[in-house]
Amino acid sequence: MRVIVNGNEEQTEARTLDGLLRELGYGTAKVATALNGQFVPAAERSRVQLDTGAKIEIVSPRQGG
Amino acid sequence: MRVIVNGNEEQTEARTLDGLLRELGYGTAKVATALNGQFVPAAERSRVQLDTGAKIEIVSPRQGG
Amino acid sequence: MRVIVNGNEEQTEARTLDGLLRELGYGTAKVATALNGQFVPAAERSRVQLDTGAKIEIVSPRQGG
Amino acid sequence: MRVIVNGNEEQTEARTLDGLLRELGYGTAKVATALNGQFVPAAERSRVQLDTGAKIEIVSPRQGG
Amino acid sequence: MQDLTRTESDDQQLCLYGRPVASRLLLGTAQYPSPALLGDAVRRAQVSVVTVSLRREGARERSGERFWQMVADWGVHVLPNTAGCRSAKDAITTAQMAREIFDTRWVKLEVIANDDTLQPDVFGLVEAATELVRQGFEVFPYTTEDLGVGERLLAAGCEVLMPWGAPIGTGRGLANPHALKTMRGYFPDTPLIIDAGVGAPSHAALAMELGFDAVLLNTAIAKAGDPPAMAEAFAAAVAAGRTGYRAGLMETRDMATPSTPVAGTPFFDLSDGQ
Amino acid sequence: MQDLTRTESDDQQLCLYGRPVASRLLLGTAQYPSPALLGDAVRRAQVSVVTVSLRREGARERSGERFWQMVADWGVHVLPNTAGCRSAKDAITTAQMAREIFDTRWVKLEVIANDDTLQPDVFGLVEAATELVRQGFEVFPYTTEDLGVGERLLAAGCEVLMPWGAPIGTGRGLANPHALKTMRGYFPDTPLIIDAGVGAPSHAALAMELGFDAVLLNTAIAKAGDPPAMAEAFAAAVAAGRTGYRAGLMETRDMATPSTPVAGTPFFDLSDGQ
Amino acid sequence: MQDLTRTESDDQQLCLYGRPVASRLLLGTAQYPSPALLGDAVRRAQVSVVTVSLRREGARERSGERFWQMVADWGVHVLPNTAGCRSAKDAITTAQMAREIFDTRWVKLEVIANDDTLQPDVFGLVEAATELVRQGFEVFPYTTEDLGVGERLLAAGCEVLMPWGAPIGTGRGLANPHALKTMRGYFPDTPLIIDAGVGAPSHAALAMELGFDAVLLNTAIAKAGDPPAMAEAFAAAVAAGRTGYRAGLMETRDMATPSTPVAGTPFFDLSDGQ
Amino acid sequence: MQDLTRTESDDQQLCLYGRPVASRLLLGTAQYPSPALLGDAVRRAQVSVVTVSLRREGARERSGERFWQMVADWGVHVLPNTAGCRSAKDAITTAQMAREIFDTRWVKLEVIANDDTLQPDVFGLVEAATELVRQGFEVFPYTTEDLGVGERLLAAGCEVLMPWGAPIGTGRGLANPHALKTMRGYFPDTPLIIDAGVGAPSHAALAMELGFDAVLLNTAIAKAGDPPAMAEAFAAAVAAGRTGYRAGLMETRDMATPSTPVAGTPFFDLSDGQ
Repeated sequence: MRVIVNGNEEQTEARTLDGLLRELGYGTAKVATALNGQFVPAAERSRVQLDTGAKIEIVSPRQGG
Repeated sequence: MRVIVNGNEEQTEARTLDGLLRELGYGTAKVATALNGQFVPAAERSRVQLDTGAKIEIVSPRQGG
Repeated sequence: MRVIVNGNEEQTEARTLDGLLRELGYGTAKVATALNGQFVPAAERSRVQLDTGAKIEIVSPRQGG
Repeated sequence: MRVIVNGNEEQTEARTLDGLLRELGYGTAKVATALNGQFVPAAERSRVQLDTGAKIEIVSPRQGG
Repeated sequence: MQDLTRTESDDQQLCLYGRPVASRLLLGTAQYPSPALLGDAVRRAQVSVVTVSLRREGARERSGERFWQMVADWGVHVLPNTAGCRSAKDAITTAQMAREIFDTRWVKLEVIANDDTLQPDVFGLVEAATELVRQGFEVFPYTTEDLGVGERLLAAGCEVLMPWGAPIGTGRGLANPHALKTMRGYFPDTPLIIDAGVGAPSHAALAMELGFDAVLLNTAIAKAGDPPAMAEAFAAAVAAGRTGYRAGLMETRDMATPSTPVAGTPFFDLSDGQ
Repeated sequence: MQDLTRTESDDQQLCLYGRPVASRLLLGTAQYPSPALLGDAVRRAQVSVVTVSLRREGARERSGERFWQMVADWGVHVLPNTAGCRSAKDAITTAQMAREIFDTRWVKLEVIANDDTLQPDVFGLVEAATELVRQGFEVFPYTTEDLGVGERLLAAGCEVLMPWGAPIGTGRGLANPHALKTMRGYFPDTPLIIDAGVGAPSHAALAMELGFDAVLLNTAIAKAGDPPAMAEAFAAAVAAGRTGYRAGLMETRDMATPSTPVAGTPFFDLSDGQ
Repeated sequence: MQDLTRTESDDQQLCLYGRPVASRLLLGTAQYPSPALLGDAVRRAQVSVVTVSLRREGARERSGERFWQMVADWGVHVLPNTAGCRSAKDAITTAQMAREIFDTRWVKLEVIANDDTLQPDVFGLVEAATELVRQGFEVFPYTTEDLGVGERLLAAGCEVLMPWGAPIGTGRGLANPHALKTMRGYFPDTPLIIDAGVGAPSHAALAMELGFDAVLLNTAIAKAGDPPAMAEAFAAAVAAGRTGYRAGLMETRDMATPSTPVAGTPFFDLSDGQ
Repeated sequence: MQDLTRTESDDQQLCLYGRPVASRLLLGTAQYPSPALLGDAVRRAQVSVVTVSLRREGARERSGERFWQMVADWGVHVLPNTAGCRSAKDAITTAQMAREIFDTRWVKLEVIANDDTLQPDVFGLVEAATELVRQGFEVFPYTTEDLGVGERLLAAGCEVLMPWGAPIGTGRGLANPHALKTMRGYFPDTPLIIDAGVGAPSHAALAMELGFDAVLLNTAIAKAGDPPAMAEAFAAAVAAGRTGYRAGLMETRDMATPSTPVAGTPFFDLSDGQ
C-alpha cells in the first residue's frame, strides 16, 4: 500500500499508524503524528487504520523562533 | 401608533412609510429611508407596512470625509 | 570703598582680596576667587590689591550637569 | 622659464601674465586668472611680472551645484 | 509652471472602476468654515472626486438638498461614505441608501472598530465589502496596510484599496511608511489610495513618491487657516510627488558626493601642499 | 491648477540682496546627462537662480564659453560657487575670479571641511565671509544649522544663510528637522535657503512647510531618470510647501477625530443596543 | 550593578496564564551557530521562557530528542510555536501535536499571511485562536497592532497578545511606535509582548519604555557576532526599559533648559555688559 | 544577570586622559529632589564620574562645603563644568577656579551660544580649549556633531569629545543619529561621549550601539519619578548598548525572513495543494 509520510511516498505493509511507525523504525522516538491533516494522539495510533494514499505527518521537537 | 424616527419617538397615523413621510411633511425632499435597519427603496415605501415600535431612518446628503 | 561682590555692591575697608574675604566672614570656607574676570589663586589673595569698583567673584562647589 | 599653469609645468618665454595667455593661445577666451594664489584682474595681467616657478590658475565657467 | 494635472498622457491617467479621474487628490467635504470656502477649495484644487455622507434629516430642514445642489454644480464624481458605521450591517444599509440618493455605485466603505483610533474593523470591512460587491456596488474600502486583509478585499471583488496613513484627523502623515511601501509592491496593479492621517503637503508628496495612486484627505484642508489655498497646496504636492515618482527618484547615499565636479578645481595641487 | 509661482503678491516675493526672485527653487547646473536636458530642466522648473562654478580651462578648449553662452540665454540670476575650496584663502580668490567672469557680486560661499561629509568648515567660512563682505560681495554662505555660526555670519554682513539639509549628494532630506525648525524661529527675518541633501520633492515641501524661504538643489534633479520632469516636480513641491506654510497647517493630534460629523449618524441608537 | 531581574517585587512580576515569569525577555531557539552557543545565550540572559517548534523527523534521526533533552535541562517554560502554518487548520493540528509532545497548554499561535512580510493572517489567527481556546489551549497569538483584531482575540479567550514590532527577521525595531503606544493604552490590563522585528537592544528598551510587558526575539541574538553576549545585552536592555518605565520617564521638551542652575552663575552681570 | 559593568576586560576599559573609568554612564548632579536621592542615584548606577559646578556663595552659606563633602564620600572622579559661560574668557576663569577648588585638571568645557538651544558656541569653545590645554587642563569639550570643529578641538589638544545628542534638557534623544554615526567613524580612536539630550534608557542604548564610548546625562535621571531607579535603568541601558555593540549587531533587512527554519515544516505539501 502506498502512503505519503512527511511528504514522501512510501510502501508499507502496516495497517495502523502504530504499525507504520514500528515498520519505519521510529521505535520510542519522541514524535507526534497527524493523519490526513488531523492530529492523532499517541494513545490512538493503534486504533487508526491507514488507507492507500494516506498522508502522515511525523514530527519532533526543533528549534523555533 | 408609536414609532421611532431618526432616534426620536413619534406618534403617527400612517400605516406605510410613504404615508409617514407625507404626514411628517417631507414632501419631495431628497431623502433615503430604512426600516428596522433594512433599506427601503423609494419605490417601495408605499408597500411597506409600519408596526408599532418601528425604527425608521430618514437621511439626506451631508458633508463627509 | 565700593566694590562689587558676586554681582552686588558692597562697602569695604579691606585693601586685599584676602582681607575682603575675612571682613565678609568667609573664614575657612572652600571658595575660589576671581578679580575683574581674572582668576586669583588662594595663595595670591593677600598680594592682590583692590581698587574702587573692583568686581570680585567668590564661588564654591555646587551641583552641575 | 618654468612656470606651473593649472597644476602642470610649462616652459614659457612670456614675462607677464598677459603674455603667457597669448603665448598659450587663450586669445579672447572668457577666463579669469590667479597668480600664486592671488586673483589677478584682467586689466592688470599686462602689469604682472612672472617669476620662475610661478603658479598660475586660468579658469572659465563650468557647471556647478 | 504649467498645469501639472495635464502632464499625464491618457494611458497613464488614473482609472477607478473604469472611470478616468483627472486629479489624484480626492477631497472630503466636511468641517469647512463655510460652504463658500468648501467650494473655493474644490475649484482651486481642481479635484475630480469628492466624498460625501448621509445624515438624518428633519422634515422641513432641506439642508441636504442645498448641499447636494452645490455638489452637483461642481461636476465631479461623488464618493459617498459610510462614516460612523460600527457594523457591517449598518454599513451595508447606509451604502444602499447612498446609492439611491447619490445615484452612484461607488461607496467609500468605512466600518469603524473603535473611537480612539477610528481604525477599520477589518472583519466587518471584509464582510460588508463581500456583500456590497454582490449587490453590484463598486467598493472603495477604507482599510489598513495589512496585506492579508487587502488580499481578502480583492478576493471579495474590490478593485481599489484605501489604506490609512495615520488615524483619521491626526494629521500625522504616514505612520508606517515601510509597511505602506511594502503594500505598494505587493499589489502592483491595484489602485491604492492613501486615506486619512495626511496633515501636510509633504505627507501627500511622500505618499505619491512611494507609488500610491492618489491621496484622499479632508481635515488638513478644512481646518487650515486658509482652506482654498491649502487645497491648492495639496494639489500641487500630489502632482509633485506623482511626477517625481514617475521621473525616477535618485538613490539615497550614506556618504557625501560633490555635485560640482572635482576635476579642474583651481588650487587643487596648491591646497595639497598647504 | 493655476500657476503657483504667481500666487505670491509682490510684497511676499522673495528678495535676495535686494533682487526679487520669482521661484523659490534654486537650481545647480552640474551632473546632467546633457546640456539639452539641463536647459529643459531650467525651463520646466521656471527657475530664477542657477548656481555655476569655475574650473581650469585649457588654451583651446572653449568649453567654458559655450556653457556660459547657454546660461546667459536663460535670463536667470547666476550664483557662482566656490565648490571644492578647502580654505578661506582659496575660496576668496575663487570668489574674486568668479566676480570678474560672471559679472556679479553674488557668491555661494563653500569652504569644505572634509571629503566624507563635504560639510562646511565653519571657521574658514566665517573668515572668508567676513573678508568677502568687506570686498563688496553679497555672500550666500553654505553653512550648517549651527545658530552661533549663523549669528557670526550675519555679524560679518551676510544677509542670507544657506543651511544644509543633509550632506551634499546624499539625498537624505532634512537630517535634523527639529534643529532646522529652531533655526527658522531664531532668525525670523533672514532669508534661509536649504542647500544640499534634498533628494525628493517631499523633502523640499517639508523644508518650505518649516518656513524656509527657498531650496537649492542639484543632484536629485540631475541624477533623476528624467531630469526635466523631476525639475518640474520639485518646482511644484516647493510651491506646495510654501503655499501650505502660508495657508496655516493643521495641528497634529495624538488621537483620531472624525472628519465626517458624528451628529445625525444613522443607526446611532440602534448600534448602541446591538 | 545589582541583579535587575530581581528588582520587581512579587506583585509586579509578570504572569502569563497564571505562571510567574521572572525574565521579561522571551527567547527563540532557532538559527544559532551551535547548540552550545544557544545554551550559553539562554544562561547568560537568564531567560524564563523559550520558544520551540515541530519539524518532520526521519525514522532514525533522533535530532528532536537531543534538542528536547537540552531544552529540558534549562528548566524554563517552553512555548511551542506554529511557525510556517498558512491556515487555521494547519495551525490547529500543529498546536495539538505540540501539546502532546511538549506537554504544555501554551502555544505561540502563528498563522502566516504571506512570505514577503510573514505577517499574521488575522482572519486565520482569530479562527484558530477561537478553536484552540475551546480545546483548552493557552494561546499566545502573534498578531499586529490592529486594535480590532486584538479585541477579537481577547473575546476568543486569549489572555496575552503578541503584536509584531516589524516583520520577522528584519531587525528594524518598532515600525509604528505610535500605534503600539496606542495599543498599550487600549489594553491596559492585558499582558502585551512585542514579538518579531526587534534588532538591537535599544529597540527592546524602547518597547519596554512604551509599557509593553515583555519582548520575544530570536534572530537578533542568534545572528549576532557573539550570541551569548548579545543575549546578555538584550536582557539588560529589557530590564533597563522596564525599570525606566516604572521609574517615570521625563517629559520631552521642545526648548533647551539648563541642567546646571542659572542662579549664582559667576560673571553673570559682567557677561551682560560685554 | 551578572554584573555587566565587569564584563569588559582591562584592555577594553574606557580610559579618559589616562584614568580608567569603570562605568560608561557619567552623571550630572543637579536638579535632584534631594541630596539623599542624588546619593542613591550615584550608588545605584555605580557611576565612576560625576559632573559638578561652581556657583557664587554668600559668606556664611557653607552649602558648597556640604555638597563637596558628600561628593568626596562617593569616591568618584569629579568633572567640573563651566555651565552658563557665554564667552571663552568666562569659561577659562571658571575652569581655573574649578581646578583650584576641586583639585583636578579635568574640566567639562561649556561655552554657550544662546539660551534657546544652549548649544555650544564652537568659536568660543575652540578658543577656550586651546588656552586651557596650554595651561595644563584636560579638557572635555561639550561640542556638536560638527567634524571640522572636532578636528580643531583635537588639534588644540583635547583627547575626548563630547557631542550633544539633542539640546540640553529636552530629552529628545539623538536628534541626528546619522551625523553622530559619521562622527564615530571619522574619529575612530578618540573617546566620544554623548552629552545632553538623552531622555530615555533606549536613547542611551542607541548611543552605545552606534559605538560611542559613554553617555553623560543629568535631567532624565534627576527629573524622573524615581531618580535612583532611573539611574539604575540608565546604567543597564548603557551596559546593554555597549555589550550589543561589541557583540556585533545583526544587519537590518527590508524583507521578512523566518526565524524558525522552513525545512521540515509539517503540512508543507498539503498546504500547497489547498
